[in-house]
Amino acid sequence: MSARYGMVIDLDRCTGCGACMIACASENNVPPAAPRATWRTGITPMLVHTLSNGKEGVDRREAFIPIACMQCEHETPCVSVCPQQAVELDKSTGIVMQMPQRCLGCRYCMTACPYHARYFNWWDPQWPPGMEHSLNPGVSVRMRGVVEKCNMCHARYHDALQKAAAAGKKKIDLADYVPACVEACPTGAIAFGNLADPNDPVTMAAKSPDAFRLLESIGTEPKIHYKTTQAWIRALADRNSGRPTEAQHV
Amino acid sequence: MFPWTDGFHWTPTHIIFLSLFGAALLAILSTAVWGLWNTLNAFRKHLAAATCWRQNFGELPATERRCRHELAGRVPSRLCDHAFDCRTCPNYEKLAALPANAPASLAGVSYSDDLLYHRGHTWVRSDWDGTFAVGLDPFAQHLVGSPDAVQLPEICEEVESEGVAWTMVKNGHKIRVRAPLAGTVISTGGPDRDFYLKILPHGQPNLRHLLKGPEVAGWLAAEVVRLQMQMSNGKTTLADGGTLMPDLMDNEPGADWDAVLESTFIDR
Amino acid sequence: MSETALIDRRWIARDAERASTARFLLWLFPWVCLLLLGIYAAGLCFYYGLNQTNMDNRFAFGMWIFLDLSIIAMGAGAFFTGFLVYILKQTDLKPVLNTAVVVGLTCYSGAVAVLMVDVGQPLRAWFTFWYPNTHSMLTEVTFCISCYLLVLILEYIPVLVQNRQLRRVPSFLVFEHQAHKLVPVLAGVGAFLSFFHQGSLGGLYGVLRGRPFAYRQGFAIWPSTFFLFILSAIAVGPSFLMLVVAAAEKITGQTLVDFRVYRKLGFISGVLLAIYVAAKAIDTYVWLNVTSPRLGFGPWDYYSYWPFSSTFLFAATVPLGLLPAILFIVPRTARHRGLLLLAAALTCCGVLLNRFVMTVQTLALPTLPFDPFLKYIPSWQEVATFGGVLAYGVIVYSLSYRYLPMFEATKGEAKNVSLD
Amino acid sequence: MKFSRRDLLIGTAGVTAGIVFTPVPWKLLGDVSIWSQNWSWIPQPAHGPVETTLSPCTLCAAGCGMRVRMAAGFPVGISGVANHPLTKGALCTLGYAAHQLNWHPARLLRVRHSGRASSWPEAQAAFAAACAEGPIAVMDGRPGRAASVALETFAAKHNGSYQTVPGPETQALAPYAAWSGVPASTLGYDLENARTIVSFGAPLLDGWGTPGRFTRLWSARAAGQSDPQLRLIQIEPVLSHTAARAWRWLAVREGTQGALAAALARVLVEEHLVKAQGPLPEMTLEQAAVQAGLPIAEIRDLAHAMVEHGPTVVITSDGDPAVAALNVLLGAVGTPGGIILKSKVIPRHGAASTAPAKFRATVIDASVPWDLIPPAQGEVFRFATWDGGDSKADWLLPSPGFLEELTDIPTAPTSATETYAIATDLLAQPQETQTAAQFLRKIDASLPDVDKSIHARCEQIFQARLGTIYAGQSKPVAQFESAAKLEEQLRKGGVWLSEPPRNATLHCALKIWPAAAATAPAAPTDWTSTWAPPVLPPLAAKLYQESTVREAPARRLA
Repeated sequence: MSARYGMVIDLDRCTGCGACMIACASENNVPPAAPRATWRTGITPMLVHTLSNGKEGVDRREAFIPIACMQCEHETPCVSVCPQQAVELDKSTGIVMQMPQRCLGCRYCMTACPYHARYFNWWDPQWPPGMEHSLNPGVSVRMRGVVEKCNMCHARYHDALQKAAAAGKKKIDLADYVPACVEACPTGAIAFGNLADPNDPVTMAAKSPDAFRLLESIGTEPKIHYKTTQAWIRALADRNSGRPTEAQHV
Repeated sequence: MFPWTDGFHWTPTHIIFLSLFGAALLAILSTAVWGLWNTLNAFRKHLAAATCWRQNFGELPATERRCRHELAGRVPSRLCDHAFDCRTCPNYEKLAALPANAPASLAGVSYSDDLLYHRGHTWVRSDWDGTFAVGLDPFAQHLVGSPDAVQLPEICEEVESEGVAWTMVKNGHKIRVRAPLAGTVISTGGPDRDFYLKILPHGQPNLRHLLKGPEVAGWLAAEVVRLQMQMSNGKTTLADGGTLMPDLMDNEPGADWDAVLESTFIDR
Repeated sequence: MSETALIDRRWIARDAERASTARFLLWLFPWVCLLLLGIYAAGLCFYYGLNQTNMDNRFAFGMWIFLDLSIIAMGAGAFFTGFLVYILKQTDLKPVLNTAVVVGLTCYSGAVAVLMVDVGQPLRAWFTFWYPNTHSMLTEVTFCISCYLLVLILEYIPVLVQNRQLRRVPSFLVFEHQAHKLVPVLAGVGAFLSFFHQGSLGGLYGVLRGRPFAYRQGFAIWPSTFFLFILSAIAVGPSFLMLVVAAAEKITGQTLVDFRVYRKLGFISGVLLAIYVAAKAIDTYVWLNVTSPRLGFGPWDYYSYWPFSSTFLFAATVPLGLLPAILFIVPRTARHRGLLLLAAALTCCGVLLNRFVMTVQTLALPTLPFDPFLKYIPSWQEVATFGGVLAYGVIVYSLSYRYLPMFEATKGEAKNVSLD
Repeated sequence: MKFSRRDLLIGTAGVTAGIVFTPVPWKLLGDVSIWSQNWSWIPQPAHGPVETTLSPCTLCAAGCGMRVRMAAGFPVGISGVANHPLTKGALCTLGYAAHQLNWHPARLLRVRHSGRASSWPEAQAAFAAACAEGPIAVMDGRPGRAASVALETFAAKHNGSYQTVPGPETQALAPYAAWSGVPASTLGYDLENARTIVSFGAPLLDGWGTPGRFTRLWSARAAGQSDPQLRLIQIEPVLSHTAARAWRWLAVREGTQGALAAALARVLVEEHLVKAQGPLPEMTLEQAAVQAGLPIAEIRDLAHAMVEHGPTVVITSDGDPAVAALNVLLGAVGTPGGIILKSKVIPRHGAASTAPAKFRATVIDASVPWDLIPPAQGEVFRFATWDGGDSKADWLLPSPGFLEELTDIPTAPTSATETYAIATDLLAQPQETQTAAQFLRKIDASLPDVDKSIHARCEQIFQARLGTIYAGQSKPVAQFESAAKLEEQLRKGGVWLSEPPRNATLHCALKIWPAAAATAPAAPTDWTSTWAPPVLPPLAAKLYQESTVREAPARRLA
């Protein structure tokens, strides 16, 4: 049986520290920001947004929401629009895979993604001299002009598969496959598991009444779930319309 | 979509998509190939010159498409709609039977009743041995005078009716002379001889399309008028006394010779 | 006359009235400068990458896609006039056919050129033909645009070889003769491809489930925008053609086509525009009340961001839709050349606005509940690249007008000669 | 045969058409796109087996446990050690990119003298001359290390002064040290037993102390619950990340934390919420409330909340005694869940050396924060791994970078227990670099060697037979057969945790309510305040440049 890897992110535990973003970038050889890069041109396969209740002063409440590729299961918006099959939904893992070597950089998938979880390499990837020694050997560097996104640390999945194969097993041990952001989160806010396994704690957490998904009404069946007990966060998340918000993009 | 892609399998979408675009592409390519093939074929079957001539004829202004019978004064006004190919004209017999009324003045350009004239200013002479001599008519000779260079076809080369018979260069202008009839070149002359080419046609040629008698007079008269018009555009006059000056190209280098030569040799 | 002018004259049809060489060069000069600037800007984008633009991850499509969609709609006159003349036998439109072909060719080839700059890895653009994804509207667009460009080139060659010097080459002339026989086939294939192409450009945004502002339900695999784009394109095509001819007449100071041709083009535009406005109204109604709420988006919120208020919706429907349609159809107004041209201009603006809304507004609007409304101003490189395409269009048309028989009127009276 | 222009044209056309039917254009098309996938200016990661090593982090005093993935001799990834007793698998945010720091463009790899390139021999000569001429001051930013022993010994031997530069967390404990008479380094917070934590601006969830220790604790006991086991009350003028996630956030006016503390003290004492009877601040509740910009009801409410769910501990971001006194009032000093005394297995050398008024030269160790402005008088020899910019030192001396130096990690400032760990030099020390200790040993070869000091410390732990070594699995010190075995475990990335001292009492008594420290250093407010190096890893730009989750750091190099 194929797996469906997914996450449940506890927004009550997210402190917005950004460790997931740094760990993700480090694991996946994401280049540091180009000098002119901004929050709109950067590459952050894992991205923490600030949420607010819209009030100012002492009544203000803030929370943080990590956004990565939601690995949409149904009518995956990016898969169906890619003109040259550079994006596909891996049937055995449920992960939406991006093949940078086949991507022509048309960015149609980016306009299709309602979660803005896809990033374009606007610049040549560059590190300070010598820093290429610190690159993760398991992941190749993407070139300028292609789109990239979270692939749930596929190199780690690959390693886990190899380990399982070496041990003569067909299925991987989930303990061997932990994406970098999950591993890095200092509060353990991100839980990673196999949503196809009904006994997986993540599957159960995803079914709790506190759990929800972003833009669920669009019907793409994202595999990243969130949960919160705080009413204002839930109310904000359930508001799928594009009403004006005071989201902090200062 | 294609079998070389990972995880490939056929679906109805593939089949519809491929057949639609395959059909479209096939239609486009076959159109292009068909066009090219027909073009090649036209050359192979010696139809190219005729096709070109017809194309060019379509572009001629009305003044240069006057029917020979109008020129001969048989009818008041008539435009040719058969590309000067009277052999296929259904009205030829009927019109040719009418009495001619050719103009008298020819501005010193002489013509012979024994020769047949082509609208591209060549004459054709039927020789005793079944060949036809082709030469430049006096009007053209007045214009060109002695050419700087002449490039004649090789012996045994085929020329096509309305195709290029020979080319001349005069004062930097390249002049392509249309062949009045089709056949094999068996002898070449030149400006110094009384003919340029001797052509052996395939079988008995039909030369009905060539002008003769009063038609030639009318035609040449019209040509002189045309020439006069074109020259006066360039603020030059022909020699007074009504006689065409010899060696016009040398004597009037400032005229729009491109236009004159194009009209004269119907080579647009 | 100088030597250059003499040589130039040799390439112009003998009895055509054309501006002097100097005047023509003077006219071309600014356009050539603009073209060179555009090439420089595009070169920057190739060399340094798309960071030269002001596009970003959120505005992944920018001005280029908006204007590509627009000029391809404008270029629809090419296939549609061909379709009218050769398939529907509306032969009185023949005088503008060559103009339509040139306009179509420049619009399509210009759009392809901009697309090549727009993609991050143009060297891999051909992967679409090798690993095509049949479910993608962009695959459809790519296939249609490249096939149709072939058609346009094939349609343009016969016009090209009618040049005074080129026609001296016998094989060209013979090929032209042969090609003429095939133009109806090309017109048919071109119409099919182009209908599909305009449609799939509409589908491009209509299928975006993740962008509820653009998402539309539809028929089979095609969202309603597929059909609306076809309709609006064939409505604006004749209008744009009319404007181009009018501009050519104004610039050259000659009467190039009969006014009846204008009226006919206007009438076609008007009828199609009326149908389009009606269809668009129904589509908008269904979208506002069914499609968008079903995706969880309150439709009127889309219009709560300045400057994208509902006046945009109104403007696209009434002054830029219904009004020109009426001006085109009602005989009293259609008699006036000025009103006709005004209607044509309004139609073009309406389609521009529609393409703008579909591309730019879609991306500016938030989707996630905490998204901000985004602004985007194109960089000079983007503007210059597009300016280059515009200049390319003007230059190609000017050259074509000068050296090729663009209007039958310029060919003299030799019209009804039977060639065979 | 003659070639006309026409032949040439036809030939060209033919060749062009013909080429289409050869493999050349198609091969070229493929090659060009393959080239676009292998551009030579795109760096390619090294290939080779990946090995995983454990090591404590040496970037700050917290000494978090790291799992370092090494490939081709270089660290290529850093993650936490899941079963680490202190950090519980977490690191600070920027620590995940620490392995890139050695290649930071601001890395110092050349001796600089007054801004110009110089050399080690010149620096050596200059320093030797200075030693001969007068007393030397040595500044240490992370006292208690094996290297500190050498620094301290040198200062003592050369009639100099050994000065330590405490970090903000150590400074925050200074008032208690002053009141109780024990060194601040032996004090710690017993967070695990606290049930209410009142933080006066301390970035508890943002890298404070040993980051993983508190974030894991908070996550397990406090996150998102309306009535959590552990109540985190954040008192801070702005809605920081910690404030945003706290159980309660009180927006106090900037710089009036002392006033709020005074107001709280008044409520606590006057309403008999605490056993202590005094001393009371001079300020009245009303005055304090006006100063702090808070309604009295809210202050009263807060005071009640502070005590209703004890034990309660107050944590300050700086060493303001006016706020620290609240802990004394609450009885949170020397009691579980409050500020407690740690064991002292590894002794510290006496820090009190007689300090002459003037120094001929000052040696600043690389552990001293770059923010410290060196003394204006005398010649300054500053060791640093990165150039934080705007250097005020005469000599800038390159130090070994991350994981390039053998060092030990003594107890972290906020830790509740004494700990010890050893970071080995996983990477070869660059030849261009020297540590301060190495530098000083060239002047005075008799200084204790770091390696030997570490041996000695392991021996001390072994002899004390206290605590447990955690390295994969835990093993009590008492079960080790030799100090060498123990050291081996520590050198492999293990960590020693001591036990709370038996019969140790900590007692603070206040006679008068302390005034706010006049020269209290400004509380760190920036999110980078807990990050020790003067530079950020380049990837940090993800947080403030390529996203908006953080603001751009004001004072550091990116």
